[in-house]
Amino acid sequence: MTLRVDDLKVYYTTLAGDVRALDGVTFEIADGEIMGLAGESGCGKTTLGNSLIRLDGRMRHVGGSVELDGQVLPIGDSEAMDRHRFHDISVVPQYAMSALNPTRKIGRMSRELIESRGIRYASVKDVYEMRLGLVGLRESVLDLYPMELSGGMKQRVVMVLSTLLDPSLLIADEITSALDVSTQKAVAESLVGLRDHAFVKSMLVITHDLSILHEVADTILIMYAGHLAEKAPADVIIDRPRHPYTKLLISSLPEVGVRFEDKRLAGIPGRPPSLLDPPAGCRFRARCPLADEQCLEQPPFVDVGEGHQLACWKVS
Amino acid sequence: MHAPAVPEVSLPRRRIGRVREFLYFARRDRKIFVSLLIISSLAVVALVGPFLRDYGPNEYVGPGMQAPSSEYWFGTTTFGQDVFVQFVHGLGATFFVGIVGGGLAAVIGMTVGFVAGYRGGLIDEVLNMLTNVVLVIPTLMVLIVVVAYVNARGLLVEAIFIGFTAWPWAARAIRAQTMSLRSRDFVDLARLTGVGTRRIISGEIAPNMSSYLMLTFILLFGNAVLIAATLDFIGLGPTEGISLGLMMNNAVLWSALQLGMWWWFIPPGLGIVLIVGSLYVMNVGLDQIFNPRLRKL
Amino acid sequence: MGKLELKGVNKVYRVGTFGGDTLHAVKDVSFTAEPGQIISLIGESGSGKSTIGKMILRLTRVSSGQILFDGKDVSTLKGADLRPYQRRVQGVFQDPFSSYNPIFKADRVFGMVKDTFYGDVSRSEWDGRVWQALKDVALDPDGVLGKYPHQLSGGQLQRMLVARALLLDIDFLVADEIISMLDASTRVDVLNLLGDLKAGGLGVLFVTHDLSLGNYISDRAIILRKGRIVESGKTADVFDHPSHPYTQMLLESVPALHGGRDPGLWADRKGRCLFHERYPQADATAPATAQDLSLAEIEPGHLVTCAHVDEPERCPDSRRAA
Amino acid sequence: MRRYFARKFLFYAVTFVVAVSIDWLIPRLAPGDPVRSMVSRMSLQPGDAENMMGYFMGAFGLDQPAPQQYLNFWVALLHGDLGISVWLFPQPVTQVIMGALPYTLALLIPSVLLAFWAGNKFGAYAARRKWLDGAVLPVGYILTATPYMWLAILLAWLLGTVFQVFPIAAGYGFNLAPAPTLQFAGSLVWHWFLPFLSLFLVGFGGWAIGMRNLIIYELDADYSRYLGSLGAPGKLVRKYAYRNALLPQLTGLALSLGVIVAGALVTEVVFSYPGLGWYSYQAIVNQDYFLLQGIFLFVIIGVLVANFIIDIAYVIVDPRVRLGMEAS
Repeated sequence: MTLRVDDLKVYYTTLAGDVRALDGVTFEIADGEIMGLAGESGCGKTTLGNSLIRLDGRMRHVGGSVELDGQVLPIGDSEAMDRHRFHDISVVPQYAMSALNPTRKIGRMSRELIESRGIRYASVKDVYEMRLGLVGLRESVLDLYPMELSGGMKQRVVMVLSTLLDPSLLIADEITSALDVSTQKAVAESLVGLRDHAFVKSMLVITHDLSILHEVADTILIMYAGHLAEKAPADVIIDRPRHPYTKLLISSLPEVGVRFEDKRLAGIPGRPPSLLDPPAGCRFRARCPLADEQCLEQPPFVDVGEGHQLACWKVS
Repeated sequence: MHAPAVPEVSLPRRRIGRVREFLYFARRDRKIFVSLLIISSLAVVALVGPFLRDYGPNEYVGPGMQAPSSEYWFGTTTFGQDVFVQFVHGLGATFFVGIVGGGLAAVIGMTVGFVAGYRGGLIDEVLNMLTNVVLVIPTLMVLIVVVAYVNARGLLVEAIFIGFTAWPWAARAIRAQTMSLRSRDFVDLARLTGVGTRRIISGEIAPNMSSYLMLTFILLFGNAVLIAATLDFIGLGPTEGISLGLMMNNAVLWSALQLGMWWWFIPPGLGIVLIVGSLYVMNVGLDQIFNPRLRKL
Repeated sequence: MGKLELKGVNKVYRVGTFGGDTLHAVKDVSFTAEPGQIISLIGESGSGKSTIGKMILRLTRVSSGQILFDGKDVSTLKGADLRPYQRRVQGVFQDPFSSYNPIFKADRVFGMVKDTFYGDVSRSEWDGRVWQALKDVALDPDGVLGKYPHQLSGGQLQRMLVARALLLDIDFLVADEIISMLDASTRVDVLNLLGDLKAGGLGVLFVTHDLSLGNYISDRAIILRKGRIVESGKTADVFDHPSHPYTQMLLESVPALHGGRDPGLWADRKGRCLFHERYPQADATAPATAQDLSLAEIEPGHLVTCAHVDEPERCPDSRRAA
Repeated sequence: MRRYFARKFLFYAVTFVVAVSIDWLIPRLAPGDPVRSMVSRMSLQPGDAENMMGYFMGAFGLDQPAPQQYLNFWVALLHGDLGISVWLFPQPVTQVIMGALPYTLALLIPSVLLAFWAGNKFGAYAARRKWLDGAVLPVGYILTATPYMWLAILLAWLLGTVFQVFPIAAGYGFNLAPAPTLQFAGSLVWHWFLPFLSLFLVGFGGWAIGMRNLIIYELDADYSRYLGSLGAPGKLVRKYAYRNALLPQLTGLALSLGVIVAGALVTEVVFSYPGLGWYSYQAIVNQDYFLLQGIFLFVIIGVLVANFIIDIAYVIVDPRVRLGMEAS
């Protein structure tokens, strides 16, 4: 079992108090599984991604635990996490296009990074060049400065570099949102390629674009306002969602073929709640058509058969 | 289509976010509090001081080389001038040069910066060239030569000369800030509503930079004071009256150093350091408020 | 009333130090937008779609060509002469939080419109109109008036910009990527709003890089590539029978939720240059050089350019037809 | 690349012409007749006054049309003939300057380079330590807010008068004559130290503060966060951040040369250290405008050349600028 997250809580400290961005999430990612993590802005998906690899300044690990391949990850303690970073767990960040040091040649930066992690660069150089070839980049790219590459190329370099040590879990955070349609497809394919070549054991793909996940992910986890709403195999989530939020979300997405004249789609009224003092119980209550007083109590995230889990009283 | 008269929406002018944040930090961040205290007390000394004694700074009022005493708080010079009165008038001169010189440099810097930043194109290139030329030329040397030739030198003349040479870096900074704001959509929206260039700069861009402009003025004020002190020290200060730089010049000229008359040369330098130093420190405090990235929560 | 026509519009940027070299961002673009119709301008980044939008709104200079509104060329108007045009044509931009000056209240945008265009209208009359315009864009006036931009959601801010345009009683709206920054669940409501306004007679130019949005809302679609129109026509035609290799590539690579587009629909048009089939190279009327490559009408209202528009001579179909 | 250097060289050439033209223009714009007021203010014996009057009329060539005067000025300049010093008559200005230049350079070069290096290292170090950042950094602000001459005065007084450790006047011992002996060299260094220390400290404060802010930005940049996410040790992250933060400091160095030179001049006046500063002070006191303007031109040339060198170095050190040029 690659990743097991148990009731993880991560808050942001701000002037106005704690923003409870991640308020108790429990899920697992099996070996070889690519899990998509989707939700609207502010639902906590990026916080979840960051908390597994590196809590930045204002984030605080409040509760719950994370296990990777049976080992507990000390996510609260940055020094201790260094041992796991890059080796066991790695990331392709949202800002992948500006993640390479602008004043250093890519090869030299990679060498210094790898050797700073106690690995001789010579031992991985051929693998590095071979894998760059796999994503369509010549090894001469290592002699270039980041500025000389296109956005898509820089992203692929980061993908190869981040997975060079065959981590068991790769976190890919919004890596397609800044790309054009044509390059999006190429990056999505190379992402799946990483798992198929067993360069990574499992993957967490974070995005707000459900249609990308449909192509890439085995399973999809939907988050809403710091809580988990529903998790199921990708096609089940897309074609037969059962949680009211997922259903409304999917139905509001105009995908090629649907036209205003024939079928008028509807958005979800209202706005996600502020996570400074989140409402009690189910946080979708205010916008949910099925809500009643039972929803005042937070629904547990339960298994409803063949890998389908959700948190809603109204769905048995 | 006449809808019911809408209640005049007059929420109290509570600019919630920024004011609360400013007060929160001003209280906690002693940098701003302390520096404000220092500057205001020096300003009070500069205003009230001259009235404490009925004689002028250059008058010979007592025995020379007196150490500070109850009668002469800061002692006397070699010739018996009261150092305290010199210091107090010198402070006034320093504030004057800082405000006028710094203010003039700020005005020129803003004009050049806003026009170059907003207009772009040829005007931007010409103004940028001018800015860079003035920036690269050691303007202090130019000032020294210019002021050497002007025999009737007053504080106003010195402040104006400083104002005309100290503006370039401010122009560069404001130009960069204006260019980033110009590309924001609300400027396009204003243009779409037929708002003219001048009104866009004054109504849309400048208010957004109000905190930045204040920081720029604070730094220009400090620079003006330092430049004036250097000019006065090298003998090019105002021909009549006194300034802190001139005091230091006289002290060195009449070997106060060798004679150990510390009360003659310590106060003027200290005055400048306190004013300019607390301005810089306040600038840091304010910068942290307006620029969250530097803020250490 | 409110017919917008672009004729051979070009945009050339001076780039590099001292403007050494030039970037030809928009090449010879011509199309017509009728009132009561939504046209989507679809292209990837760098295709020049936003530049065209900005030229129509006269926020950037038109290098050459004409922009006619009701037959009058507006591409050279300056200063006060633009006012009448601005009363009929307005725009909404991509980033709601960049469209509002953060240190003022959001409803100040209405005040600016009043100051420039409706100085004579009384305060209460104007507030009534604002109230009504907010209702027209499905916003609760009490919920948004008197608030700062950072207190409102992206969706609310974008709708207020549409309300602002309605206050001017406009004929034509340029919507430049107006929903790409919004959350999926609120996007479609803003699209529906455009659809309702179109039904009320408004003309809309919907600029986007997202094909599914373009398909959902627009009556006609224009596909742009590197500053040039490669295909245009009724949205159903363009999306069901894409005739240019670039459009086909886009439709094949866009990830789709429910099974996506069946490429079989346009299998018969794959790998062909329908332009040169319509205009065989030998045909005297065929435009020879890339410059005057216009669009061939392969079906009523469905235009397409040469498959190898960058090097028309190398186009295989043109040789085969000769 | 060549186009960039050519453009930069053109810029500095234009700036130099502008500066020289200002230098030529100033006496002509000054109120009143510069020549008459100059000669009358000089306390000269009658004989010398006529001589000087004639010389000035010749040098300024007031009878000739302005453009002709301007040309003469340039011709004289290019021949290194900056006129005769009034104060040290009949020594030519160029000779006076050549005598003083080594002292000023000996003061400027080590203090600027050392302050730049030490200030940046300290600034980077301070950004990391909370106590250092909070407690010591304000000292940096005080230092950079201190007028150069005042720090010189303080050091002269404390280490010179009170503790008598260092001499506080002249370039070397009065009793010594310039000679290649160890003793003379020792005296040189002994007299050099205080002015150097004063210049160094003020500069040091400025660079430390600048680096502290810049490195905080760089440590927050995307590439630093990415390295952190891959568990790179702090040393590597800080090394990259420091290198990238150093680049804007290099530009800052170029732009602050004018202020630093002026600082050196006033420091020399405090220690009557026989460099260009002291001589320009004497030129002012003795209304020796030729010497003053000569020194002015030398400083301009020096600052412009230094700026040009730093610009070149910047292009070599920062690949983004180099690549930016090749692309356009």
